[in-house]
Amino acid sequence: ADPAVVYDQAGKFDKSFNEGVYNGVKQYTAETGIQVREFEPKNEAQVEQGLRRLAKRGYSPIVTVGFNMTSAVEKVAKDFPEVSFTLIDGEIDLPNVQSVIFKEHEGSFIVGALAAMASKTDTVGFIGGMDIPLVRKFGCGYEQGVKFATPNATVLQNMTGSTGAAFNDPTKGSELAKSQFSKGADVVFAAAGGTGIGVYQAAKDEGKFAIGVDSNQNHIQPGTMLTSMVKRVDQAAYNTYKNAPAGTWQPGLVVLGLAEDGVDWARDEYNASLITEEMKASVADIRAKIISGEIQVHDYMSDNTCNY
Amino acid sequence: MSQAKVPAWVNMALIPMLNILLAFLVSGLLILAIGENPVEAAGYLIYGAFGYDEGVGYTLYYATNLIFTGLAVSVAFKGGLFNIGGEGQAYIGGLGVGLICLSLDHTMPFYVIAPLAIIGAAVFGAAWAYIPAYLQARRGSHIVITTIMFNFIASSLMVYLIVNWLKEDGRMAPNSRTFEENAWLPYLHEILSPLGIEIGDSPLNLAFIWALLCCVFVWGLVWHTRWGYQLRTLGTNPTAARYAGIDTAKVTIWAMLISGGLAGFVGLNEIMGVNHSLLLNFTAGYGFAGIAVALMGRNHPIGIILAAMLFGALYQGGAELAFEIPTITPEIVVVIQGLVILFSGALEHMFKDRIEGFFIRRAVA
Amino acid sequence: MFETLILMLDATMRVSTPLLFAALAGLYSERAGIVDIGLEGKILGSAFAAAAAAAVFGSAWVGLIFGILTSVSLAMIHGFACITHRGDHIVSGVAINTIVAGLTVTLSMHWFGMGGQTPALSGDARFMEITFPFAEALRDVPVLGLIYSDMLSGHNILVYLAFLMVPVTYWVVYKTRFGLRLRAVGENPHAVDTAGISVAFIRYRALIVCGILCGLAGAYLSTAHNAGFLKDMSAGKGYMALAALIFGKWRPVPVLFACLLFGFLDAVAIRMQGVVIPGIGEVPVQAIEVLPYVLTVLLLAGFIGKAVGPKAIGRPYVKERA
Amino acid sequence: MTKKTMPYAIELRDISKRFGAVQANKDICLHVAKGTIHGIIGENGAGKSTLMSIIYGFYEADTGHIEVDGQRVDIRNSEGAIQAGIGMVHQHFMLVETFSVLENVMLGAEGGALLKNGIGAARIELQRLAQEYSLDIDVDAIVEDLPVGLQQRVEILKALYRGARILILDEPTGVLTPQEADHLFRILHALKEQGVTVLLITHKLREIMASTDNVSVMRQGEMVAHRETAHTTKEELAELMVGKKVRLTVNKDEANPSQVLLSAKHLSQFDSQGVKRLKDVSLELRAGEILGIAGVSGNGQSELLNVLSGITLMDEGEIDFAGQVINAKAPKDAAQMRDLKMAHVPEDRHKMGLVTGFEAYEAAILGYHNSDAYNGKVLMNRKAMLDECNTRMADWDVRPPNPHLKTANFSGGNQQKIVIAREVEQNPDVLLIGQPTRGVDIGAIENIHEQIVKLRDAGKAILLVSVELDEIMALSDRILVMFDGAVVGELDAKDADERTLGLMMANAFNEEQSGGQTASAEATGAHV
Ligand SMILES: Nc1ncnc2c1ncn2[C@@H]1O[C@H](COP(=O)(O)OP(=O)(O)OP(=O)(O)O)[C@@H](O)[C@H]1O
Ligand SMILES: Nc1ncnc2c1ncn2[C@@H]1O[C@H](COP(=O)(O)OP(=O)(O)OP(=O)(O)O)[C@@H](O)[C@H]1O
Ligand SMILES: [Mg+2]
Ligand SMILES: [Mg+2]
Repeated sequence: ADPAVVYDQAGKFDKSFNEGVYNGVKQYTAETGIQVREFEPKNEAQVEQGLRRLAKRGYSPIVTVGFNMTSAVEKVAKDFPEVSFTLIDGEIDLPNVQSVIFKEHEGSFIVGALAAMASKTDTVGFIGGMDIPLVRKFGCGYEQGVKFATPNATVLQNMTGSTGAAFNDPTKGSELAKSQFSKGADVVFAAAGGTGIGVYQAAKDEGKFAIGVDSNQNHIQPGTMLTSMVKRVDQAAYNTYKNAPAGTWQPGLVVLGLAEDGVDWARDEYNASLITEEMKASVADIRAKIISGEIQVHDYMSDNTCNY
Repeated sequence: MSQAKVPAWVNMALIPMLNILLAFLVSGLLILAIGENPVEAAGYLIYGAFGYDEGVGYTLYYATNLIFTGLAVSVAFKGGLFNIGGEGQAYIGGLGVGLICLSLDHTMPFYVIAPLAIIGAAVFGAAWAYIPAYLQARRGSHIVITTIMFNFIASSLMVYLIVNWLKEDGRMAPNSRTFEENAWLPYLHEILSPLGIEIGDSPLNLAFIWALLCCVFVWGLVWHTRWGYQLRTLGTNPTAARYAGIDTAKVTIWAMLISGGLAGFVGLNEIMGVNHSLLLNFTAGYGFAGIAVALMGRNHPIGIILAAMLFGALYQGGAELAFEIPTITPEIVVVIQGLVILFSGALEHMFKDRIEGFFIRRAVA
Repeated sequence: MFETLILMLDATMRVSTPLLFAALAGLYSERAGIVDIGLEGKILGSAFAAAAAAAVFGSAWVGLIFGILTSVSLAMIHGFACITHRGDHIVSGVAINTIVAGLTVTLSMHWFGMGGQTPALSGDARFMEITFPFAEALRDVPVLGLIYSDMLSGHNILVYLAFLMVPVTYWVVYKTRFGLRLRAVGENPHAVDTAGISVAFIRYRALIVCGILCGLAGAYLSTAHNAGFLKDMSAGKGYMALAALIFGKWRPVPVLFACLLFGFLDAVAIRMQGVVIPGIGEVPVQAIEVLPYVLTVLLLAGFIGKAVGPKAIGRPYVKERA
Repeated sequence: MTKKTMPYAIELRDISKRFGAVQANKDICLHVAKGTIHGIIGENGAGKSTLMSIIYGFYEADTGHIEVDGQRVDIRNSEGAIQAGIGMVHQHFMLVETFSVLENVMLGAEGGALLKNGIGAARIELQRLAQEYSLDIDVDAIVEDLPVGLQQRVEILKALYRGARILILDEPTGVLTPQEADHLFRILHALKEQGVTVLLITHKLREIMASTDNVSVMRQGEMVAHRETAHTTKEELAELMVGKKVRLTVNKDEANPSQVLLSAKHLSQFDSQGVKRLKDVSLELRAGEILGIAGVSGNGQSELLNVLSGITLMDEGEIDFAGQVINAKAPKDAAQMRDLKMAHVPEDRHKMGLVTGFEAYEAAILGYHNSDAYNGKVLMNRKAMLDECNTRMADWDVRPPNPHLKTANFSGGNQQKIVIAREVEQNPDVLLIGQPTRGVDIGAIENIHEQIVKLRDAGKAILLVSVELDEIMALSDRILVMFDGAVVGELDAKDADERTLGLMMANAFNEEQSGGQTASAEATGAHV
């Protein structure tokens, strides 16, 4: 059967995890020459409609992106037990669904620690997109990382807004960043989709550091992007496509954290000069401790609080 | 000086058809420009919207939302009020529906929940329209600004409530828990199937019937009651309204309350009919589209149904088109919708004068 | 404390600039009797064209020209519908907003393949900040130094242009022949027609000016305040500008203050996030976020009262009814 | 005299104009000699305004052409007309109300891209015109603050400022006092002396007889007759217009006033700017009489009607009506006043009396829409509304008798019949009636006047507000004169004459009585 993917309403170029999935799709197509059927719904109703239609036409596996699709996937997966679904960022307990979720808090912890180490002012910032639990999860992990590295550091947190536009408002992003800089922050982490573009630009303009999110965004502003918290949704998609024909695709819950390389921090030529050996060493140490469980990173979504 | 008349079919059918044709022609050029076949695209669009049961179901499902918001805009408009706040009123209306369902679905049967949900949608939507209405009527604050502001405020309020209070624990998505099935509006395919009528599975639900009832209600209210008479007087000539002893402030406020209530019914369709849980952004721009629907439908229920169907068809046919031809992105479909609004809405007179002139000259000669 | 205020005012200037351009644009259009809810679309269209051209030609000025051309073309479509064909102004505006929202993404995907985004701009492709003479040296002068060096200095040229447009608009509207006719055509187009002046021509010219100013607003967003285009980046600014226009009762100076107020409330809101109020605890983000909107409503209800627009606004000019 | 030696100022050749299905002008030919005043008369909707608008370039004729001074001119728009030396004072003024007089006059003739340069020149020119034709005006006043008479003056100044040699006036005297009208005609004669040609549209045959040299009659879009004024009579003209004989005087018997139905005591009212518009007005209205309120428009009559009818609230004073005391503390709105059997024909039928977007049968119940006669339990009773509208249209000879026609598409006279019929047929105890025949043609006036008298004779009380002195004198039994918001005089109709009333309306009566022995008072500008 042919593989397919259904993005969520932000679209495959959301500068965020949809785009990550899209990268995985591209990689698979480049390697195998097999086209992946893509669908971008524009509202809730189209999600189920599109899924149903793909399933009916025999596409499998179908990768679905984002927690918003949970209920639609659940319904369609029940009706089409022979089709394999991979749901990214959501959980469904069905024999033909693989649920992939990420430990964003662990990755955020790492970049938080990095931010604290790079900061000269001991003040760092976090800028979230829309104020929803998932975004708070990033912020909470980040804060823990910062405090771990510099216990008396200040973490400034801002959310962009309350509508979907909050993931697409670079102007507001840049103003939020400037406001944080004026309060002394010298590193900001943006978990805000397209809004981040404005944050990175503001950092560049003021000579401060910014941290990217989801995919490796270091190239966007070389020299001022300290790193990016990457979430390997591309791998999740890629693996599904790779494994399904081979028969190694498994339903069930897949949780990807630091240990599984599901989340990580990005190093490349664009930020090589910004990361000292010392930082590298201590991050490696923290990373190991998280994997070993010596450091417990609190997950905001486990109890909707950031008490760690 | 006899009044020569233009045949009715010219105004009702010929001119609208020409306008839509022109919109499609320009869209065709766009599709050609990106290297696809416009005829094939048009085929998918029409087939997707009307070609099979399920497609028709989706078209009508979208139309349901647009009928509600179109009626909402038109009732206010009939009173000379421009309600841009349909989006926010729909959002809050959905909150009303959601709260009723969440609080009663464990204890009450459907036939108790449904009427309460209808009331909840209307009351919450109306409440959200009340403040702008009051400010307009008593303080002269411009209703266009206040309703725009209230859209923003509604968004923030809903995020705050859902994320902090109503979200189900342990769920990724910021949604409330799913309602029990006795708080779901039945789908039309479920209702019709025992009657031996099979229509494809689609989100089309009982709210559609309610939308049609609302059309009848609005038609009767606006054109056949004394309140409607007062409303229309106020909308066309406020000085005459005062002369006639009409309490203009009261009519203004009631017009907005009814408008807001109608917009609130979007929540019925979306929350109780389709999503079965309270979630963010379910209004998806239907409130704004309602403005175009109302104006293209000449603020008349029949016109609104037709315009809502046209837009519903574009949503659904557009989705089909984007699905079948992946290079035609959803954004291109948005452009096509814009072109339809432009040519059959804003440029509706482009052919009209010439064609009517032609028929009048023929009639006179 | 004072320094914070200066920084907020500094941010206010940046945030107000696109609002100011757009609201003044709306002023020309609406004073001529044409309702313009298409400000949003024109800003977005210009933001895209400016960023795209700046990316291709490597010059912010070339970008600006393309931005303006795009926005003026959109204004002309609006004119064709509303002036020539007596279409409904609001429907036309909604149509333009819708078309632009779709078309900008479509074109940018086709030209740049970056998913509705244009390449990031740098160097000459972007309007850079201008530092006033002696800004560094004077920073330490009490009070005035901060105002001069931090608030007034260090913006890009479009910011200064936007503020300059306020007296210019005042002068054009109240002191020139064009302004006299512009105001007349929004109040009573019949009077203008019988005075031997073409109503349509005046309105088209007003829309051209409107287009130019929206073009500046869009170019500012994508090539000055930000460095590139992103889909839907106008994020409701056109609607806020419209609100500022009505708030300012269609007069240039009050409109300026309305824009500054909106900008300032935004700047305050940004800085108030996460502030803990004793006894209440941390104020929810949403409460802060709605502050500008709630305040606007309160101001409208309390002080501004009735805003009466140009008399003939929104009504097509028809002399004979066929 | 042949045509060659003395070209006409303006000639129309076979002008036709069609609006959609309506043939507004058909093959119209007209010659107007230079330096004459040429009257044009015709029923409502005869096509007079259309024809004038074609000459002024506001509309383009479908066929035919225009010659000015013997030269064919191509007038495509108002600019062309202005260049051909044509100026027009429209029936509905073409002024920007929020502008000053100066700005209005300059509009379109600014004299440069910057206003600064033109303003000085314009002031000087206006001063000259003001002196030459005694057209005094405060050039910096805002037009909407000016009384209509002065607004009209602005229109005339606009035309003269542009150097008009042919001046068209469309129903110019409808809003003026007799003195103002006289003044206008003096201006027109002065213009005529200067060689200006005047085209004058009016429904008042008296003015035609007094002021014009020639007169042309239009009927149903066609030019049906031309007469030299000296060789015709009012009766002939009336017959030419309407197509049948018309009686030009009102037939009525002596009034028998009985008990007081309404009494107003010390009414005052302020507008939104805090200006006192109504000053301490007291009056009594008796059954079986017509009380006329004379006055130049804008002197408080509208406010009086609005306060009496409950549309606006008085700030001081009280009204005793139908056993109720109505004052600022115990107000009654328009609907409640109607319930007490007061009817009101407002002065402005377009702005107030009708909803021009409604079909006739709907407009015909405005204000009475809550009445049981038109309502079922929930819905309105459309059939009852239609039936009644049909009956009334027949009784009042409304043309066309089509209840479904949009109100806007009836001519002014027929619109007025719809309003008056609506109010009179309610059989009210008190009828307030403002400007009942403004812009209505002779045929319709006759009918309306008859109905008002009939109502009086049925023992009802009628308060008649009109700026037409002829009408006030013909209909009223008693006359109050208003000036600047106050009642400045009261006369028995038998004692009233045009001159006395005119002077009272300008509040110059007492002055003239006391100090006006010498004629110099008027000559030196007692005319305010
Ligand atoms: N702008 C217009 N559009 C369409 N039809 C018009 C228009 N103006 C006038 N008409 C038509 O032309 C006819 C002539 O109207 P016109 O205004 O010239 O009459 P008039 O002689 O000036 O009447 P009145 O004495 O009431 O002023 C009217 O009956 C009307 O049907
Ligand atoms: N736009 C229009 N469309 C159709 N008919 C019109 C239009 N404008 C005017 N008319 C018609 O032209 C005729 C004369 O109109 P006009 O406005 O001159 O009325 P009027 O009798 O002069 O009343 P008034 O003096 O109170 O304005 C009427 O029959 C009117 O219905
Ligand atoms: Mg006329
Ligand atoms: Mg008339």
